[in-house]
Amino acid sequence: MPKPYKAHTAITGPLARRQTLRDLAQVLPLFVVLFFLFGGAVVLAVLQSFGYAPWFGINEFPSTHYYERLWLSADFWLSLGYTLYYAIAATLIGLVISIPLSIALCARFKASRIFSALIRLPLMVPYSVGIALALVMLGNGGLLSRFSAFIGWIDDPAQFPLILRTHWGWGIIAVYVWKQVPFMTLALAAVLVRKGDDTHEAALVLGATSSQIFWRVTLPQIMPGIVSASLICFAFNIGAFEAPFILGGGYPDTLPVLAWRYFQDANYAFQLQGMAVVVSLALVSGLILSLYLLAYRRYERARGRV
Amino acid sequence: MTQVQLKNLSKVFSGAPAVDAIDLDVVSGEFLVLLGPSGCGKTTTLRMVCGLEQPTSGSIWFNEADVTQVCVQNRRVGLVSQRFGLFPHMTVEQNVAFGLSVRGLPAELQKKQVNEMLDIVHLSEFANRFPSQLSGGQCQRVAIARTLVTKPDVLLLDEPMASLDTLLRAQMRQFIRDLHDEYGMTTLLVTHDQVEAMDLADRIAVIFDGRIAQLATPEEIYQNPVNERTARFMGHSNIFECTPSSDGHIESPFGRLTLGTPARPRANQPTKAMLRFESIQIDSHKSDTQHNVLKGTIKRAEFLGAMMRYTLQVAQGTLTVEEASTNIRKTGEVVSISLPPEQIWLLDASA
Amino acid sequence: MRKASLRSSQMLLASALVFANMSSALLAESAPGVFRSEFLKGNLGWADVTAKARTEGNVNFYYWGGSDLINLWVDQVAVPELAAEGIKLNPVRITATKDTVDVVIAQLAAGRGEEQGSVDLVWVNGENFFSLQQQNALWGAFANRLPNSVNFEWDEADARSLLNLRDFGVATEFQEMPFSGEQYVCSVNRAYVSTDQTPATFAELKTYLEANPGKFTYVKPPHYLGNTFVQSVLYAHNPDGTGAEPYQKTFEDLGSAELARLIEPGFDYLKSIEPLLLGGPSGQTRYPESSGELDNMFLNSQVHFNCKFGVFANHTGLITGAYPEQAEEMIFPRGNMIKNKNYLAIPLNSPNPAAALVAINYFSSVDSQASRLKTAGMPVGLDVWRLNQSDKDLIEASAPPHYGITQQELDDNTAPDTNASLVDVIEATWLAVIERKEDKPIADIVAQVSGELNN
Amino acid sequence: MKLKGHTQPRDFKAINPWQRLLVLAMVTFTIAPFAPLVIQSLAFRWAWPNILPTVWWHEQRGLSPLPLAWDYVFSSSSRVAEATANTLGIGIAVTLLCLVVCLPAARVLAQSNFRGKSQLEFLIVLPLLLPEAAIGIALLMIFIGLGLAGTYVGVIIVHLIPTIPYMVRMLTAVYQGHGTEAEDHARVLGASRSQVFFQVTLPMILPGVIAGCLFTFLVSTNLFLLTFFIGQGEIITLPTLLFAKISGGALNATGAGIALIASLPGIILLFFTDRFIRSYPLAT
Repeated sequence: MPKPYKAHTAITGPLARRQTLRDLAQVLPLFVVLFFLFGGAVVLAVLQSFGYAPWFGINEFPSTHYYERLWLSADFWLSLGYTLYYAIAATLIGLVISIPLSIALCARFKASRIFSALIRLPLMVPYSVGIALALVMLGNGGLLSRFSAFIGWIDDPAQFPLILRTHWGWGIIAVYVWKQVPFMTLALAAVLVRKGDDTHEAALVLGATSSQIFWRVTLPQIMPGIVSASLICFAFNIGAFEAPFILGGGYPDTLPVLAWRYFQDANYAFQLQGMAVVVSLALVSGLILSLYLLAYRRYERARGRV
Repeated sequence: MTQVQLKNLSKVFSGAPAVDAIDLDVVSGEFLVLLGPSGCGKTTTLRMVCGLEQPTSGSIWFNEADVTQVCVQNRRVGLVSQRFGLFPHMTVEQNVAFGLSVRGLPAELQKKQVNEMLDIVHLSEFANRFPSQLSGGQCQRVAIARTLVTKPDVLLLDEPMASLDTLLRAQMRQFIRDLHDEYGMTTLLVTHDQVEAMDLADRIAVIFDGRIAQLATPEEIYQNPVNERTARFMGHSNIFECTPSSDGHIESPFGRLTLGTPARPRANQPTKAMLRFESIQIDSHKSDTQHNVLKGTIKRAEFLGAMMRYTLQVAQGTLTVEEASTNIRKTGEVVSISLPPEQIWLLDASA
Repeated sequence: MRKASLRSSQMLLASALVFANMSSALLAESAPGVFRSEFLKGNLGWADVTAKARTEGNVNFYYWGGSDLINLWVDQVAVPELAAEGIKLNPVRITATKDTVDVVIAQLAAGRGEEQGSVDLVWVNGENFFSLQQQNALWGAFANRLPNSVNFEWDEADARSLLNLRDFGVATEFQEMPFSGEQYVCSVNRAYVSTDQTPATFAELKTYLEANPGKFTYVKPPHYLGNTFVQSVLYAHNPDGTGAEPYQKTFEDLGSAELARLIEPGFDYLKSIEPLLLGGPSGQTRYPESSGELDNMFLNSQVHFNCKFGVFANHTGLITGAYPEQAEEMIFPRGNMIKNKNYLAIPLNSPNPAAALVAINYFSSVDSQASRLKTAGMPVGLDVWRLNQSDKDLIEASAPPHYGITQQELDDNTAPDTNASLVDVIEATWLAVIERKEDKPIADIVAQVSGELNN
Repeated sequence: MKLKGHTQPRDFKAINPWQRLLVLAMVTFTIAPFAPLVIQSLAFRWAWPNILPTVWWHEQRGLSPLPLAWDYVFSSSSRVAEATANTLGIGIAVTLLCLVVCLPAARVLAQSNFRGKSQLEFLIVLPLLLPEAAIGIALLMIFIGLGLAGTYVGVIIVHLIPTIPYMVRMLTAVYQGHGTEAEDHARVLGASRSQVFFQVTLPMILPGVIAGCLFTFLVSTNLFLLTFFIGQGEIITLPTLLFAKISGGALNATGAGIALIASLPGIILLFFTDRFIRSYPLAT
């Protein structure tokens, strides 16, 4: 006599709906954390930028005053320009280094494991360590300047080219690149490994040269990795604070530093002004990243991959 | 012994029906094969029987009990799938014991049953290996052992031999059939391989586009497929257009042919007829007195090992013939062939 | 040391006798705010305060933690000595006092009022004190009620009380207690600058720079060190020759036009030396963003001078290796070496106000100030003339050495700070004139920036 | 016909000289700056133009009235021990919390379709776009009101914002690569949901989960601005301690020492992950 099939006891109702509910329950914590924590932050930032800060005795909501003052000042656009310049320059230099580097690290050579580990080191340490390294290496009293004096290029630290504290931002870019090349390299190496050697071999057999293989076979295949890595790095660079604060050229500062200065001012009205800076920054960053993604999607669609 | 019934079973994936109102009655202890091309809905049907998919509508019954809302853990089914789904982090022994251990069986009993089962599948010496250290056939035997040790009421096999090489496949077919005969449990097998289906099945359900096109014994389906699609799917046939006449003949590109059984379709309606490669007999010395004896020229000869396959130009059409390769003919040779009237099947155009 | 403890035990005894009727135990359990109002009304004796302080047990001390020396002193001296009085000092090192002011104000706005906050004690001065005062976030007028307030001059009639009563021109109203007194002092690298070359006035500095271009710079305003340099320039170039005196008034009292008239010669000077400052010769004048950066430039002989608030900065620079070996102090600018005090304040919602009072009283003691002077090189905040001879001797004995100058010379060249309301305008003017190189009359710039600030 | 001969047949999988040069240059760029950092941490006075310090820390040790360089770093006054403990503790707590929140969600995102899924995916990426400063300052006021500012709980919660996007992304990829085959079989074999998860899924996706955890831990331990705002100076971590040391734009011996200490967790993790990835049998 066969035993009867016992129905699932815990929940009543169709099995399919139960599964959906279970799925929802599993997504819920993530949603709650993001929605309330992150969403709360966004709402508060926007509210403050429109003049709502009763805790400082300021409530002029809704006032576009802070945006008007910000967007009408030339300083803001200069700051925005510097912010974008450092972010874009660092991301591009990072890509130019990490694409060939990731390919090189995927090649076979002695002690490749140790080299990859050493190159990964900056990824593991805080940004401020990178800044400390920039300070000891790149300053006018830094080690490079001392070596220059040692070999007789200069006889006063003032003669050493300005790397830190300049609006050219070489110091900032150096730190970004130092920190982000490992990240990009790691991301690209993962894509390279996943794609395998098949296409490379096929291209070789078809008689392509190394540079043809790179430009026409490898690069298009690792494009998704390039896009996602550069996206993350660019978004980070645009909002980064420590490096431009410590290594930047001062006024006009990048937008995150400008916001920080406003927040540090004893006058609380400036805090709201700072919020307007931060919200503007987020808007600009969101806009640029969406455009970038859109362009990329068009590229992918042209290749029939979306 | 469990009887499995599918009643009006449907599954819709994002608007498109994958399984379309299937009704199927699997006799208890039967070995039923769901045969169809990939994407026809046979795997989805199996997964619904298993409980891994929820039907959009319809119901599944095991022995007069509606199990549609019984969750997969409680259905007492066994599943062996194409990639076996072995647990890579467990040894063979742990894999086989898994179903027993999650049921809380005492360790000693587990050990005993697992050892017995490993004996049956000839894997005792591999008990402590990991799946990554086994060959494909061994992995499959582990998968079967892991399933059988739980003594499922219904055994579900989802293309279990697709990832094996040809030689192993034949061995495993024998092994699975033997196991079924020994345990006698109701078995559903999903495959797209008609040889496998005919070898194993008590009955075959041919599925196209989420519907059962034909449900019959292998012999019946082979010899009398309901439509052209089924016919094409079941082995190699010459399929040609023809027009039946009321006197038991058809007009074909090869001339007027005699049929063994009276034509089912109405006379003078164009339809299609089917004739298996191996049914055609070649004999160049025979006289022209028999039924359906024609002359053809060999255009192409293929050596298939035990068989030779010839493509013949016969009157206005071409016919493909298979013959044992004891006597190899050359291209250009003119031969006489006979088409046995009882082997010519008219296909149901409407089905 | 023995004297001080004798005196405090006398105080203890006296207050215990007078206020014996108050029950400390009762007070410890009272509702929030009772302690504050009773203390401020003068109904509590010091014994009650110390008793309540011990029941509170903790005091959260927020202070700028950027100096290893001060950190060491707090951890190694202040914490154990307060522990001996039954109070656990929790030092919280912050990078900017503004952050702590924000916390206090936001807590109050969120309804976390008296005794419900998290900050007990904050090292503060100038703008941040002004913010707290403006937002009614201060605990009350306690400074003259502490036993060790005897070490300070509170008599308004005595001009020397100014730094105790006014903080950047803002009346302290006894809501903060002097912690330390600092002076803007410059050091010179004797490896490059001989005694007779050493400038004592701004004109001499310019002469020196014309001969040695690029060998001086100052910290960039709005950093307070930069502001202070600019203020001393303005004092020295006061067209009326009245030095710091008009800069004690508020902006409203002085008026925009008058301020512009006063500061114009000073800004002319600042503009004129800009091409002579560090990087100036190559067209890119560099102002360090902090004193640490300037220290580094001084050590690496990028500049020959280093000006900062630090009476004993030269000494601590030498013993930590931060200054070049031949660093010496100099009297510059003669007569305008700005001196101010920094303070300890209690926020209104201090969770442990009694312990905070006890801690402030401890920080104001002669022993504590002497040990801090000795180990951290941080000048005393108390007024030495109020002390008895042995305490005076103790302070003098604890003082680190000076290099090339004397304490007397420093005292003789003192100038007061600028009123806080003017500081904002002057720093904004500096940014407009020097940083952004706006080519407009000073009067227009002052009017413009002051308008923006009061917006 | 004559084939055009290549100069020399070469194994295309082997590194070529240019690539070797690039790798060496990058390793130098990455590692070399640590040498002056170490020297700085051992220096008492190291002025331009000396390549090495004129006075070393150990020469001055006995003469100075206060602990110098490493003596200060290792003294309790430097707060290095406290900051290290906080950094690691917060990192572990954030990682575990993040895992608990993200693991179930990642499975759903990888394996099922539901209405609003693409919106949720968008929401998950958003924190990467908004500057840390905005999040920190905006949340500070709420956190002060809730009494979370300056507490471990507050810092841990706020660290979730930038770590969640990474964790979800990595775990979703892990689940996508893993599929559901083994789970299906386990369920058919009668395992309950928790049995499936702990006995089948978790052991199989463990390498991916650990990689996600390590990365999350890394992001958390490297966070400065959010810790700085929400920690209010009361919760100090290695990044905030180091920032306070270098924010002036100069680096002294104790700053260099703290920078080296702040690099230690990363260096240890680097070798640990390398070893881990090598020794785990499922990784290949």
